[in-house]
Amino acid sequence: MVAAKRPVLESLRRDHIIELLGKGQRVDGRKLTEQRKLTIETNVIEKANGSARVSLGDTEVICGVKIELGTPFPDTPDKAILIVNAEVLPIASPQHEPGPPDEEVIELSRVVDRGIRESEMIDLSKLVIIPGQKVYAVFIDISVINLDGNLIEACSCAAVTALATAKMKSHELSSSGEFKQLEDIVPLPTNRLPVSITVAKIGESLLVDPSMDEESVMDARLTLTTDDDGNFCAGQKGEPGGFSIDEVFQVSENALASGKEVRELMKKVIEGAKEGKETN
Amino acid sequence: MVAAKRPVLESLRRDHIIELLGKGQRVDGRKLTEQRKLTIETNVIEKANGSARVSLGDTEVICGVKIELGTPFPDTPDKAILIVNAEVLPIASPQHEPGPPDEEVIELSRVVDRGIRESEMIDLSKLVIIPGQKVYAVFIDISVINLDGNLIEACSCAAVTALATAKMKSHELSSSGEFKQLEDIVPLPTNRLPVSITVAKIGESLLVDPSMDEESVMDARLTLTTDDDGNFCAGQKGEPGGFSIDEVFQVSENALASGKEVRELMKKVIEGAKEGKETN
Amino acid sequence: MVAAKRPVLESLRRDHIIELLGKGQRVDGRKLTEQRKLTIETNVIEKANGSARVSLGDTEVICGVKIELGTPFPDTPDKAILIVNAEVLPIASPQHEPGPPDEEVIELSRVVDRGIRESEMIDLSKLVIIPGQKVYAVFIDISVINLDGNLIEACSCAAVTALATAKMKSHELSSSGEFKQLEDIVPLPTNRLPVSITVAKIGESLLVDPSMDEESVMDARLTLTTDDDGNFCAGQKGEPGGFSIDEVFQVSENALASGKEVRELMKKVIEGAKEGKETN
Amino acid sequence: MTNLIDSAGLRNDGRKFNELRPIKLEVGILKNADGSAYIEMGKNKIIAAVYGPKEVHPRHLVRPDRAIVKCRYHMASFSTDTRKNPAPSRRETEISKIIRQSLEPALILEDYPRTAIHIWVEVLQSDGGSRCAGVTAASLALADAGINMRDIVASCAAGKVDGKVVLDLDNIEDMEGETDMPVALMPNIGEVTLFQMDGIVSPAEFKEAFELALSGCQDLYKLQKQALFTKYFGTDKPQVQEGE
Amino acid sequence: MTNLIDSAGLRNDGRKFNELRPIKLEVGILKNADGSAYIEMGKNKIIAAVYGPKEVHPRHLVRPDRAIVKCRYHMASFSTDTRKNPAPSRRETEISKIIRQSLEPALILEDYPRTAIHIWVEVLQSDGGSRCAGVTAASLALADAGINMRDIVASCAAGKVDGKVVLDLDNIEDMEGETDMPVALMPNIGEVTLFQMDGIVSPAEFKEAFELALSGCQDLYKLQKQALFTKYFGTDKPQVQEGE
Amino acid sequence: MTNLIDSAGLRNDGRKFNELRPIKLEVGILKNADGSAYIEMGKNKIIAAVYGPKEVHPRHLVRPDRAIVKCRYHMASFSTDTRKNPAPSRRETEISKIIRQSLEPALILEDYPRTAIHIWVEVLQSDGGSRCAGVTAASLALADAGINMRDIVASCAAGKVDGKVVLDLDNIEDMEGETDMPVALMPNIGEVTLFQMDGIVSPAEFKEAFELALSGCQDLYKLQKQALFTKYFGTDKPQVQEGE
Repeated sequence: MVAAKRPVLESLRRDHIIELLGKGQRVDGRKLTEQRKLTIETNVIEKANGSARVSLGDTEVICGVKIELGTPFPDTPDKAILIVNAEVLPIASPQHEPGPPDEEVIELSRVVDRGIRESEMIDLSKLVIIPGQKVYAVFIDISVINLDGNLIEACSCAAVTALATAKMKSHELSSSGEFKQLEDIVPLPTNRLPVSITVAKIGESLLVDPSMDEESVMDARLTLTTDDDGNFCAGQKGEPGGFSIDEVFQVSENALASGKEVRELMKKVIEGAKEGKETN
Repeated sequence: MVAAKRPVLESLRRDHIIELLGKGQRVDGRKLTEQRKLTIETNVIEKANGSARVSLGDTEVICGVKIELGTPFPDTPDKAILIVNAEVLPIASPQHEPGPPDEEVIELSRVVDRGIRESEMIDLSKLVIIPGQKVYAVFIDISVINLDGNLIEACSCAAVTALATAKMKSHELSSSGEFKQLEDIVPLPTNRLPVSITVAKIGESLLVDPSMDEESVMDARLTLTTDDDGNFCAGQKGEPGGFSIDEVFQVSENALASGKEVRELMKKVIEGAKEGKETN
Repeated sequence: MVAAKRPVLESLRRDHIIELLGKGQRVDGRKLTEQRKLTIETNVIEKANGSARVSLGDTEVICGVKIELGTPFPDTPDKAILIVNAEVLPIASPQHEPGPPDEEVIELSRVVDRGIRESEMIDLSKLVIIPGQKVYAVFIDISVINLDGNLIEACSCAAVTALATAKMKSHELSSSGEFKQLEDIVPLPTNRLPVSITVAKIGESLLVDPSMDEESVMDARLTLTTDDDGNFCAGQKGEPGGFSIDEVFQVSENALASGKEVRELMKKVIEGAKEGKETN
Repeated sequence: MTNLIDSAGLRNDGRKFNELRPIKLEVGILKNADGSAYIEMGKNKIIAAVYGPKEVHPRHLVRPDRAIVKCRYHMASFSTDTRKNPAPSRRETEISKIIRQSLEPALILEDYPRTAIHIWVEVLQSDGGSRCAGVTAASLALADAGINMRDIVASCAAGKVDGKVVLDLDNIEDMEGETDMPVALMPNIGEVTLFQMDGIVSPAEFKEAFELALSGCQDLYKLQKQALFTKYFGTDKPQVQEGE
Repeated sequence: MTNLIDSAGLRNDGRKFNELRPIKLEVGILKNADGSAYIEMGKNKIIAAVYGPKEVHPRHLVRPDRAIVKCRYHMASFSTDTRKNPAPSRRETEISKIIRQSLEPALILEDYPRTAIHIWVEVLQSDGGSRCAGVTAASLALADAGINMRDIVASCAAGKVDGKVVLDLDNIEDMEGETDMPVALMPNIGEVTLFQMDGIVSPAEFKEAFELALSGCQDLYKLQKQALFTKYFGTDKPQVQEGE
Repeated sequence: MTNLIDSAGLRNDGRKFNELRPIKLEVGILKNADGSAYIEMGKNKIIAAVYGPKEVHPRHLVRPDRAIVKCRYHMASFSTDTRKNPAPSRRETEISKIIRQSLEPALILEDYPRTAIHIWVEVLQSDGGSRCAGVTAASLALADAGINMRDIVASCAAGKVDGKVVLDLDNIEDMEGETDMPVALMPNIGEVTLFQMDGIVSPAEFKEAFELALSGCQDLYKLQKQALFTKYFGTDKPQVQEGE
């Protein structure tokens, strides 16, 4: 965004990046379909029901999941509440000062939300206590602490891992229907592991996992979320450029391939968390 | 408002308008007491309980009425809720961008509200279901889509017509006092048809139904709302000028005369709506 | 704050004030430990449960206490609600225009709140009607109407006096546990009289009850609240300067001494109020 | 509805139909403001203060040929029977506009190009008719600030209660009566600068109420002149208490 | 879940799987706007208006080499089944961004340096697919405003309902069906400028739905051309009603 | 009230009255920030970052003779036992001011006229004493950013729990104890730059608690120096763990 005010610099950087891409190269030496190093650490916030710290290259985010009691929305009396709220903290970059979320961050929250919700990773009807009256409310709060591009993948990965490792108190309803929280700790029931992969388009090239430098000159991005069965469950095109029809199909293949890699890593971390290891 | 920044142009326009008014003429050829063409169309928004689209010259507004269930305000447990909310959409003029309502629009909402409320067009005590607990909430939302002056009359006319043609589900209370909505559709019970007429003062002249050009140079405006019995039920002076005492009386006569004309038209449209015709 | 934009003037004023302070003198002729004239008037707002108007030199504030029914906060089901809200009205100085409270005013509200809450002046557990369901809510609203420094002391003094003279309707719970308000008027039950004294540091000098001129050049301030037993119950350092360790102890002695003086005056006024006199 | 007018024609507080509530006016009560005034009108207790002419912020609001006027009508949280939420209400926004536009015709804004005049009306305690009392006080605060004016503005409501036209409604009459008609007048120029109406009146009652309100404004104008006189020429002659 | 597709393969409103809802397009319907258009698409009723190129506020947003684009997608409170809260929702914020970025690739912004183009999409009544209908109308409003464009943008969703891939979901299909995939296309350039997806599809269904949406965009493009033609060359030949 | 100090004089987590909680300090942990630090103090987990000196926005805040300081203390929604509402609270606003004013005396702002220094304190997990831990970390972040400083600022609370004066209250002691007194100290200059107090103490307890807090600040100062040393001179000698 900052580069936008300096058309000459922006255009120089763009020329350089495109020139490299012409030779199939990227500024940081990666291949076009290569992701940066992904590290996932779980249970980093003991006060949260679930949490994860993810770094993707120099992008770093922390997600905390809180599970509380709530009243269902009037139009969905038999569904628990799921709220995703991402925030780019001002520590994350010189461009982000405190303030209400801008459209960029609202889109980020909503795309992460969609990936989780549409994959049916959480069965929201299972978290209802008394229909229309009392349900669990699952709050997924994500803080970006260092920004170097591809927030959708990093935030989505942190949210999914935090959910998959979240624990909560169990409850029982007395015969008279009264709610009572128990001291037993049970895992939050989850199913699949959705993974969101973003592909950037710069000039004629498509590249997986764009860094901030690459994002600053990209024409458009397309994010696709896939699930464990190799299906697609969410998608979002962003930025003021377009994709040809063939490019959309190519992105869909990238999303399946990279999604599989990331899911393998997530699975290992989640397994490890169950055994008390908190990082990969 | 824009003219305010260009004192020379404003003063030229003002001189021209006043010169014409000196000869009893207006820039668009109307007589001082002549309204612009008024068109009323009903049932334009099928999802609303009542709706109307009104054009007054080139001023165009749409009103939708929604009737929902609500909890009465603590200080009026035996009254239904009535809320009027007007909005000048950014499509309506180059001067209106999205944002919270300014004082102009808040005044507009409140003057339309007052005309409806004080005329007792709706008997709010009849829309109570269980006193203190459950009442109907009547939301009157008005969107201005093209702006050419005299919003109070156009918005008020749209709101009154939408209310007078609104329909709602009926209900019954079981013997145990339980509320049940029925599928029967009944008209919203309304009584009178209040009509708000605005008279502008420019120099020494009084003129009915000011256009935007006239408003931009007017010294003051006075709106009076009259009912079917020839009584007054609401009033509002606006803009930073004054009226002589005689002028107030003259405006009161204008309001009665023009109010009668408008009411005749509204009645015809409302009758038509009952017979399935949706415009005049 | 305004002076901040005029470094030359600020530094001249500062030099002058410091030069006087070097001789143990203040610009308005007071001694370093001398407070300005304090006047307290009670029952100035008949519609409030308690009220007081305080002037401290040219600083003038009005506090109104309203006692209403409310629902306790979920984490304190057996405590009444206490809310302090201070506001510097735009009439109070050329620098204050309408708007949301700035950090200065939020700090003011919170420091006044802390002095009252931590001194246990009000036993919030006594104002519970039905634990977890219905409690009294004590709203302490303070309006600053003329600003000449040391708002914390003036606002705190007005709030404490208004509370100490507040009256409320009594209530009874029927045998079935139903709440009923009675017409009997009883005093709000209060215990101690906390007094907040602010000491400013300018250069090497400490001075009690700074005026606005003195505040505009002070390095730091330290407020300590004391109670009837000669204990401390709250404290707050403000402004971007520091105090040496010895200075903190000196301020603590100033706070006890000046606090005693102020408390004597408050007691006289409160006694007077009970006898129907409304000022000192 | 309670009976607001008794068999002798007297109102709930003992007033006759054409009587103002007790009024107290004071000019120049605040140290920092350029001009200020205090009014008590029944249970209304209102301070008005004026700052200016002063610099305009933000700059794009500057008018090269005149001063701009900012005005806020604001109720203290403790001013009403049940506590008022401190957030600005739509009612306050509307009344701020109405008060500003009732005072602007009296101000010679052309004398202060490129400046702003700020008028703050603070309601410490409210009774019926606080907007009128606010206009009356603000007009004195403007005079106290030395702003050039064509005329003073005096303001007062009339209305209909229990079927009778009466002057200067108090809170109960405003709530439970039929009609309220606040009016402001420039007494020497003879122009009405504030006019509002809530509730049903016949054309004859409209005329009667309007003229009664105007006569109330004339009475208030006398009290305004006296308050200014007291402040500026130090006389101590006892204030005429309307309503006695 | 209700049965949304009957045994004859027809949808709840009688359409075939590849059929658009009835569509009405009008260009130039607002007096004040520089360009405007109206669309009805099923029960959607949407006005789009364009103002500009105009001055940029605040000034620091100026781009020396191109125009900036502001866009708002906004739903009237009465546009939905239960009244929509008038406060802007996060959903509206996201869709505003999505619509803007679906139109920008078609605009030759370099032709208007240092200016702003405002695109306002007002939903008077909403049905499924209002963002697509909004893009389709906004694209016409831009053309009506005379903004230089590389191509028109046409937009339409496909999705999966009762296990079948269908075109142009209405409200019930959107709520109770499995998947919604809104797409926008520049038909001559062949670029996709809007793509979103909610809900699960296999790779084969992904392809099928995407291609069905593209064919819908091509149909809409014909209607868009005709609407512009009708406005600018006054022909009166009856509009092709898709879905008949 | 639970029994917070046992018969052996040990506290709920086993500490002695004058013992700090376990502390971990790291300097330079964020890639993008000009300076950063991380602190764990009991269950507190806090990141502080510094950006600047940088351009001032909006321009009217510029000080010709010095830098201005912006500071925010902010709690993540997941940092507390029950989820914190993301909207900024009045408590956070006050603490932001308190932290800023505890650091400003240590900064040589005259060295950076016409610029701004931004200090962001992000609480990822909060325990008692998060404002003190925030000051301690922010002070390291400022040093890491290379801002000229007169001294480091170290911060720590003392208080009264079960009638005893103790150092560095944790969450339970803060909630259920009698008094909390957060203090910050410039250890070399000997000036107190943060002082707050909640709860009743006698003059003797006031002195005792204040002096205990100061000694805690001195201990923290040693850890701060070591953390900087480790970052800048690469030594790997194990950190002294206070509280052992």
